[in-house]
Amino acid sequence: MIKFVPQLINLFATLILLLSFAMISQRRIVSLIHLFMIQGAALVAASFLLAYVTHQPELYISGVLTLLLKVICIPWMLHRMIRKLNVRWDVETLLNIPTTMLIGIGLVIFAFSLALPISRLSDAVAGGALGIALACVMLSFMMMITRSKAVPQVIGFLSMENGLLFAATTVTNGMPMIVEFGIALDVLVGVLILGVFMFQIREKFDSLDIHHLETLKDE
Amino acid sequence: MSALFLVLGIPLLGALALALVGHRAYARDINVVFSLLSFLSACAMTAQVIQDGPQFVWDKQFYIDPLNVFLVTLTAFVSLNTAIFSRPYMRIEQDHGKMTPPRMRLYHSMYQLFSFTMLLGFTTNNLGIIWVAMEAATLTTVLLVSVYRTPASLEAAWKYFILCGVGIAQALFGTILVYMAADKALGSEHATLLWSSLSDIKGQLDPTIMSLAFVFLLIGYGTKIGLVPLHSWLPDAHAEGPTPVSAVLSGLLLNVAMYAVLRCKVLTDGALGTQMAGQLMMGFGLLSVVVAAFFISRQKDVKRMFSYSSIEHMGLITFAFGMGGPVANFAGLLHMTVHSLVKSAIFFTVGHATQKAGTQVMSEIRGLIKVNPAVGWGLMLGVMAILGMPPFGVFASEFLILTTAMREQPWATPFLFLALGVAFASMLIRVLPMVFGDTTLKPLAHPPALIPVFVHLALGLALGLYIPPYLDGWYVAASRMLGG
Amino acid sequence: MPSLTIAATWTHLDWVLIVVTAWLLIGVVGIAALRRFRFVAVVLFPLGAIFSVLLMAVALSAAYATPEVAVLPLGLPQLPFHLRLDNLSAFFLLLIGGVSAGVSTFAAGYFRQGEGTPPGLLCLEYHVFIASMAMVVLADDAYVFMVMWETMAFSSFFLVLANHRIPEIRSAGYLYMLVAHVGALGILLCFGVLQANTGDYTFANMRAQHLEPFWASIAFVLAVFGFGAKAGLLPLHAWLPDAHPAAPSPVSALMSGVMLKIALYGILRVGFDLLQTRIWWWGVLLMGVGLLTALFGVVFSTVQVEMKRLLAYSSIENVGLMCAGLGLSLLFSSYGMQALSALALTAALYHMLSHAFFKSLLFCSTGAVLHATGERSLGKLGGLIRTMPWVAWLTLVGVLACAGLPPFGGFVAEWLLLQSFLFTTGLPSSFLDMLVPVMAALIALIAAFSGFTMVKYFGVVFLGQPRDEKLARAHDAGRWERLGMLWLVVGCVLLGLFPNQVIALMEPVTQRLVGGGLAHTVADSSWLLVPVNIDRASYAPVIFLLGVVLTFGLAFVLVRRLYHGRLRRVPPWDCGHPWQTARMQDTAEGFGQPIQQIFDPFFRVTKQQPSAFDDKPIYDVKVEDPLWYWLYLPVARVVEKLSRIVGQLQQGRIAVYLMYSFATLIVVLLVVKR
Amino acid sequence: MSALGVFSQLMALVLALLLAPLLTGWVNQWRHWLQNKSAPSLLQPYRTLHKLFNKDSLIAEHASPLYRFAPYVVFGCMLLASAIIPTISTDLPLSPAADAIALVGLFALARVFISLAAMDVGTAFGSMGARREMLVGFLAEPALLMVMFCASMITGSTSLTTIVETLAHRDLAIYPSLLLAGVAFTMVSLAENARVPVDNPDTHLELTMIHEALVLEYSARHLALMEWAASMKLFAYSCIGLALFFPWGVAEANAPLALLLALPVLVFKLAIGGMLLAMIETASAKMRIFRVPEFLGTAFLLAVIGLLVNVLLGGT
Repeated sequence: MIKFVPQLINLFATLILLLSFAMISQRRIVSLIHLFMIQGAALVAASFLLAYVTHQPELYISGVLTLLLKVICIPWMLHRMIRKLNVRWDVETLLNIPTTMLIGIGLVIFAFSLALPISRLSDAVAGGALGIALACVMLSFMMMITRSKAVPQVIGFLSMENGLLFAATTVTNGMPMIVEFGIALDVLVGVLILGVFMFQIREKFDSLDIHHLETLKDE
Repeated sequence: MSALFLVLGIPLLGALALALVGHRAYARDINVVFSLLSFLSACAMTAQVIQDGPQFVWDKQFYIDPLNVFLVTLTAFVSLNTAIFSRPYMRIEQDHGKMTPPRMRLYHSMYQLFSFTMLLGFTTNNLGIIWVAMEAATLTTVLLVSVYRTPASLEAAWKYFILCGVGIAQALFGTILVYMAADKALGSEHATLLWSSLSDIKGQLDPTIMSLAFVFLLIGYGTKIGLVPLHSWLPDAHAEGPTPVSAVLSGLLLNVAMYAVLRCKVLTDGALGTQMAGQLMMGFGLLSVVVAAFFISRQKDVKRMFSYSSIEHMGLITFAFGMGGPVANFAGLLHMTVHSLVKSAIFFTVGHATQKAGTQVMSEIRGLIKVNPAVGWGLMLGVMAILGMPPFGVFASEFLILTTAMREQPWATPFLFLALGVAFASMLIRVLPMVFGDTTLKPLAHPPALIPVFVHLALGLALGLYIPPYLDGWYVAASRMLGG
Repeated sequence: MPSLTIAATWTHLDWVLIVVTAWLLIGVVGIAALRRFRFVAVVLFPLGAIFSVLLMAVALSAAYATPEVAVLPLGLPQLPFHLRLDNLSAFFLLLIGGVSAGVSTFAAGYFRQGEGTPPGLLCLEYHVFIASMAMVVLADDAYVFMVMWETMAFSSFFLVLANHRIPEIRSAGYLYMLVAHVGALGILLCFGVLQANTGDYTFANMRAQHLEPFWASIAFVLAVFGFGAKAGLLPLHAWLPDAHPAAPSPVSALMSGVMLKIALYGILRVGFDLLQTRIWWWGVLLMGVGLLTALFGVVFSTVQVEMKRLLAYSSIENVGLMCAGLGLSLLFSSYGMQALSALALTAALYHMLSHAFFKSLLFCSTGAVLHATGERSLGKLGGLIRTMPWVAWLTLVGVLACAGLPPFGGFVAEWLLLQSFLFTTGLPSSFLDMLVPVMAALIALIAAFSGFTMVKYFGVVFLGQPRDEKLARAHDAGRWERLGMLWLVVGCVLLGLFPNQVIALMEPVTQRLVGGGLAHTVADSSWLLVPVNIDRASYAPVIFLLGVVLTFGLAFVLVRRLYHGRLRRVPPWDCGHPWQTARMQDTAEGFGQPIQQIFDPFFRVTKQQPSAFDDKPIYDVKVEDPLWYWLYLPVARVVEKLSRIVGQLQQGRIAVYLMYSFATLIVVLLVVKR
Repeated sequence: MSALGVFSQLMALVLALLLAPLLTGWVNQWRHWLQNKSAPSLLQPYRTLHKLFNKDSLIAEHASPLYRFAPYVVFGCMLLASAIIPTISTDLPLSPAADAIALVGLFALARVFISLAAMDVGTAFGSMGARREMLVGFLAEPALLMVMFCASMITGSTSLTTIVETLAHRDLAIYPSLLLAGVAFTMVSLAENARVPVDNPDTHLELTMIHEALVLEYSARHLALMEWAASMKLFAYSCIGLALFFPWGVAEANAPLALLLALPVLVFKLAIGGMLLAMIETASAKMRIFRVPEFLGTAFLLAVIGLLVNVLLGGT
């Protein structure tokens, strides 16, 4: 069993990467949220696995945290939100999907090339995951750039955090507990605030289209 | 029992208390009282440090050393004065109907929470907690910026949130990498994010990881410092929030971010043994100074202008620390101190001025000196100070930075020369008619709070002429620690 | 800190510091008595004048003394205020004290209750201004120097803005402050070079450094740029003719009488004292810039139609001449010709001193005229010698001195300068040998020009018939104003009549800076001014004056004795033209017109001339400074363009902002990776 | 200073006072002869002065004291000037008091006062004259200075006596620089003494006059002093010219015989000079006022070139 663990981790890693790509390509917001949920689930699974192998109870805890937050709370809130605001589609992206994908692939290569020297000298169970995590971060970054509605941007933001958490879990077998808690708290509050904001933006501009948020400029 | 817990506890308590009663009329005073208390406890803590040197608290989770002790006191002090200033200011805002009781509650409790997060960020010894504090500070200030609920403020807050959130995320990645490096150096069971322990073994940290980590940390925290081209959120957030918030934002929050970068720079330098970090910082700093200077020259909104000037000064500070060496580091620390004093003072006067004029558009603010000489002179002197007129402290640091740069980095001096010249020209030409000449303004409903302004300016002046020995000692020790 | 126990043990430096503190205190009292105008005018300003006299006395006794140093517990921890009172500083303190004594007395009668800055505040700014100038001269490290330098700048800036309700004055103040600050940045960088990366900013350390020629030249050029901006050297002169008229007259008097000299002091301090190396082309640079400035200034001053602008341009001219003197001296000393170098330096110093006196005198006179008539444009003045004789006659002395006529101070300076230019054969490079006589010719031309300007100034303002009926009601200057002007006049006359004694004061300075002096030649010929030796050149102002006065008196008496002194007052001859009006006299424009015609390319002239058929003919000529259009506006335009480009960065779209961050991340990662 | 020195000094003064009008008369005579007019007597200038001194002086009612002082000042300046120019002897106790530069300064002083006085009354002509006088002056002055400098670069001194001594008592050498200087000096002295082609001493043609416009308002004794001063100026200039370019025959310190000899020599030289001046005036035509700057600019340029030539060819 043990000897399969690294492969398993890497499997999850690839899964997460795959999901980020899927998110980039996905237009329907509801399915975006689902993808996000699955990503969270994969993350949780990975951390449990690691916890089991490395016998680190903290990892269980962080896994549970992630589960609560990323798989249950946030998706649920997002669902409520889009139902309330009834935004279903993010029709026009600023960059058309195929181009985005191509750029994304480039990014992945770049991220791997960055991470390679480090992963070589990594002795953690799945040092190779660093590159993937980095790739996820960059992909979600690009997703935030390309999406023109508020909700997808937020989801991109959250999936970026997923990538980070994945890095934290796999590369360093979890951050110190207190930090984990802190991060979790911040994320939760952040999402709450974002939610509130979206309602306010909606009521001010009666749309969640970010094009309305372009009045402050220096031209 | 260290006074540190008071320093952290009081604002937290204040946040809770004001969350309950923040909408009452007397909440303003409570706000001031809590700020006062935390300032006093900060003084007590400083006294302790003066007595028995740097101290660890709560098994090394918190740490007071020369680099952060004066920053903590400064933060407490400025937020106290800002609280005093915001008493009449927010009252008038409420009269104008821009604030409602619930918003006042939000404002007050978030104000306390914000100062808590900053103090936490300064005092913690744990790089992870610094990150958490920064994120928390972002969240609280986002709420503060959007407190008016106007479309503009919402837009500003949204941009602020998204951009800084993403930036901070990079910083987290950097932190993880640092942890990874620590993991390598110490083995996974002793791995730690405690800065003090890391800096003991910084020589053994893996250079490849650390260089990568520093890039992410610099870009992450640099976003909050407002380094060009990561600065885009800053002018919006400063201009659209309430003026007290602008004051603390550019006076204090930027310092916290800068502080975080400094901590990381120390580790990176130790690990790499090269100038990489320094050169990056110099590059960003110089870019920020020049670009910000040109931005200043085309502003119409007074608060935007001064927020760009904050970018300029932060760039200057970054450049100084990037240059490294005892003199430049000393200058950087001094500049951090004086800039937060003077800049917040400027925002105070600007706040009163904008309330008189009922607008932030500079071309409609005229002849302050006739309506209210104190405000007028406050603005004039503040601008003189921020433009690097001696004997204000800003000049002292700029003097050191420029003279050092002239021989250490001669290539940079033409840019600095150009930028400072342009900034001077474009800021003075805007402010002169605002202060002097005939006026169209009307006096205020409530007497403005001018004590903070002149206290800050006086301190800024004093620091140009006389730096008290303790402070000097801290500066020197800190700059030695920062090395470079 | 020196012990302040027994006055007997006080050093000169202590006394100077006492004067400075006294001035500051006076200023503070002024703030306390913000609007009690009489008190400020009649008590505070004369008090300040008394202390100025004290300063002068101290400086006189310190002129030969050995340098004294002190360290104040102020400034940066590693860098407290180092002060040093050596002969050079003593000389300039003398200048400051002497002039400010007169000007403060004048100011006591000058400032009126009115709009703008309240008198108490003016009092503060005024005294901070002179105090900072004194401190600049005392400074012995870069930091205190810069602090005092900028304090000087912005105290005078607020003084210029005293009447800030007039937009022109505001823009003048703005330009002044801007140029001053840019110059200050230059000086700052210059010190940055001089400290040679030692982190030690004391002048002592800078003297100890031996820079390689490249860095030394950079330092020198930066110094010329920085101090030149303050002194009004081309092309950074544009602020001067705006700022001087904008300021209240006593302030313009101080600015042009003293502050410009302080700027030159900076050049002296850096170029002659701090920098150990001297390179010949530095001298040529200074000379070239100086003479160019001088010519430019004098040509422009002849065509001015506003009295203070006229004087301001004439100040530019004089500064240029001084600069030329400094340059020549530098040139000589770079070739190790001590004697000639000392001669040139003495000429420059002498010119500084005399210019300080006569120019502040003239500015005071404009102030008096301004008060009496409320009119600053030459075109509306005239005939004031009858309504305000005091001012007129006192001004006449200043005018003659400024025109460089014997036997006044201005002439001695020009005489020395010409002497030093004249005997410069034997320079190593023949190019310089050719250059120097041409420069001498230029100086002669400039000197003659200034005569023209001064005749215009005095003639149009005080002589002729009043060009405006309200001038008939003009009243003469008050008690204080007369007193102040009288003091300055005495200064001019003494400087003119006793050059030997004055030069003796400069001896230590020249000895320190260029290792030579005139005193040994001057000393042995008591009533003659002999720079080199009696056969070569000599000048005796006293005898000269006596000669003129004697012949004058003799002629007067004899004519009366041999003939008679009968006199009849009649209307002037009307050339058979029944109605003669005051408007038929030359206007200011008219008087300057020939010069304007000759030096047409210098100016940017916009004319509006009537045709023969206009029923309401309008003749209007605007003469402007072309440099404004060639240099200043283009720079402003470039900045504007750049800022427009930069402004594009901030165009509101959050996606773009995110893109910035992303791109930055990628780029930096790439940079670090390779 | 020796007794002889004092004597020769007084001598110089008296000569200046007495010979100056004579010189003017002489030049006028020659001009008339050359223009086929019947000439006034040689002593006419004295008569004019005497007449003027006898008259009552008329002064404009609002003229200031300066207006009345000016003639005396001008007169004093000119007298002093002619006192320090070595006319018959180089042993002048007064000459160290003022060298060439101071001499130019002296002329300038006189000019400034005469112009101020002209502006004082405030008639159209007065100020016009003043303007033109200053215009002429500010170009002539430096030119004159440059001429002096040529000589003083050769002799290494600016003190007139030294210059004359050195020039007179070194074996004859041709100085190209002095040639240029000489031409320049002639032009300058024409302008300075209000002579054709720059100005015409005996017209009151309103548009062209310079010197006459200055003294237009003066009458009686003041006018007399002015005229006397003018003729002394002419005398002084001629003497300078002679001293610089034909210095031979000027007596040295304690050489009484030479002193005796010097007087006739001087008179002779002046006679020739006056004649030449008259010839120039007759031969040339009055030029437009705005040509004057060009005329004097040329003079200035010539002098400077002389200076450069001197440097180039090395004075001696």
